[in-house]
Amino acid sequence: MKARVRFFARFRELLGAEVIAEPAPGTSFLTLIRDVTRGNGEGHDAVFDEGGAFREHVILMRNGKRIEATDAGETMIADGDEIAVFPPVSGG
Amino acid sequence: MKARVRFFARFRELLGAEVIAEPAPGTSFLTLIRDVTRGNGEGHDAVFDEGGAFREHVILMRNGKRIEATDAGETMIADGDEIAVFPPVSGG
Amino acid sequence: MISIQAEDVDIGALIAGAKRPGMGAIVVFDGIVRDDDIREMELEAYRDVAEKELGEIAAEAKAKFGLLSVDIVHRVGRLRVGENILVIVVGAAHRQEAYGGSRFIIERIKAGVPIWKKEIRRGGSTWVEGDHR
Amino acid sequence: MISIQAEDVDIGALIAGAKRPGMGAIVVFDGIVRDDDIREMELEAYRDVAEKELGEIAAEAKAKFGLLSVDIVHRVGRLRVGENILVIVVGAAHRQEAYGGSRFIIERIKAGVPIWKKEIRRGGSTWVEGDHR
Repeated sequence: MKARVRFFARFRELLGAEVIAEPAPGTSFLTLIRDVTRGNGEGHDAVFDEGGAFREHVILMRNGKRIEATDAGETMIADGDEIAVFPPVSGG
Repeated sequence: MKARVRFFARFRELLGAEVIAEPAPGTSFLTLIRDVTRGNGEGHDAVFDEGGAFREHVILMRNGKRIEATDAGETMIADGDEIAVFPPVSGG
Repeated sequence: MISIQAEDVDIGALIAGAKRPGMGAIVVFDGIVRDDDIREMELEAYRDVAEKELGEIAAEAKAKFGLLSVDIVHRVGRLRVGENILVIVVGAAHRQEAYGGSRFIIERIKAGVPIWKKEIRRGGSTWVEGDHR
Repeated sequence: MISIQAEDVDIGALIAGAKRPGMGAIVVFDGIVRDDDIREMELEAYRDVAEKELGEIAAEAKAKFGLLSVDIVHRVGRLRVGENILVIVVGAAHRQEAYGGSRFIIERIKAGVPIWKKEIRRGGSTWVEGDHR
């Protein structure tokens, strides 16, 4: 199973533009992003707080649609998913 | 004594673009415009009502500044005045 | 630039020329001849007074909204459907002032500047009285 | 036209192309790089999603305000002070809808479309978080 995880703006600078991950079936959104950011101290700390939860300002998308950070532990990754993780937007 | 009376838009079509008048000293605004429009039935009726007062929508200016129609009987013309008489504006 | 003119205006050039240090937002209003069954529109101005009043409105809007630039070009003469009648370009540090200033200027022009529009139709023509856009 | 692009945009041409039968007013918003002690600005977009969302915002604004045309061009890449960041052109029968639709679109873009700005200064650079214009 493959999933593409993309980071933008400040998170991209810390974590890279994208990671192609190969999560096991049944992997949650939360677990996948934890796995992908593991080993990158500054990047991980930008996305997660001390308790391991998403920081309040972190925005998550799955295939172009927002998902709530509070649902990320119960939302399972499907094959081919494009996951995006980014800070608050500032366009315009 | 000379005064220039200018008409715009619908009033211009009825009364002409301008009249150079030679009012006697002490001539009021109201009297001057009555004199200038006299003899032009349709033009006169566009500016004045049956009682000889300015119609409600008529706008008056003296040297580029509005004057109230209700003051026109007491406002005296001075030499060189430019008087403008026009219907409601519709620019923009 | 405050102008009452027969010629059309290059809006792109007006915008480029409006840019100033500290500016973050420009709002443009472009009033155009709408085809309400009309063939053409004829615009007439009490030119000296209208230009003076446009200048006063621009100055008032600058002071009230902290605008960094104001340009107003009002056309006169015969215009066809789709042609520009009035172009207002305002620039400000932030969008709130730019929108507010633009709106203030157009409402003031509609309310009082001595310019008139005549709609020319197949069957005849009529002077517009008051606000129609 | 809905576009996220590195190239600048010809606003005059966008306006000319926006004109439609029944249109009486066009409002343009032009967001530009403001010199808040910055040298340059770098813009990044989640392009596919941002374009899709701009299209949805345009459709919603058209329906809500009865707009006759909507164009949105958002730049990405490195921009200098004074350059256009975002150009929104909306056309409607009347000015009320044109101003309302324009304002609606800019607020929606600021609130949610995945585009980010980084201000590049002499001493370093910072990502803008939230609304600054």
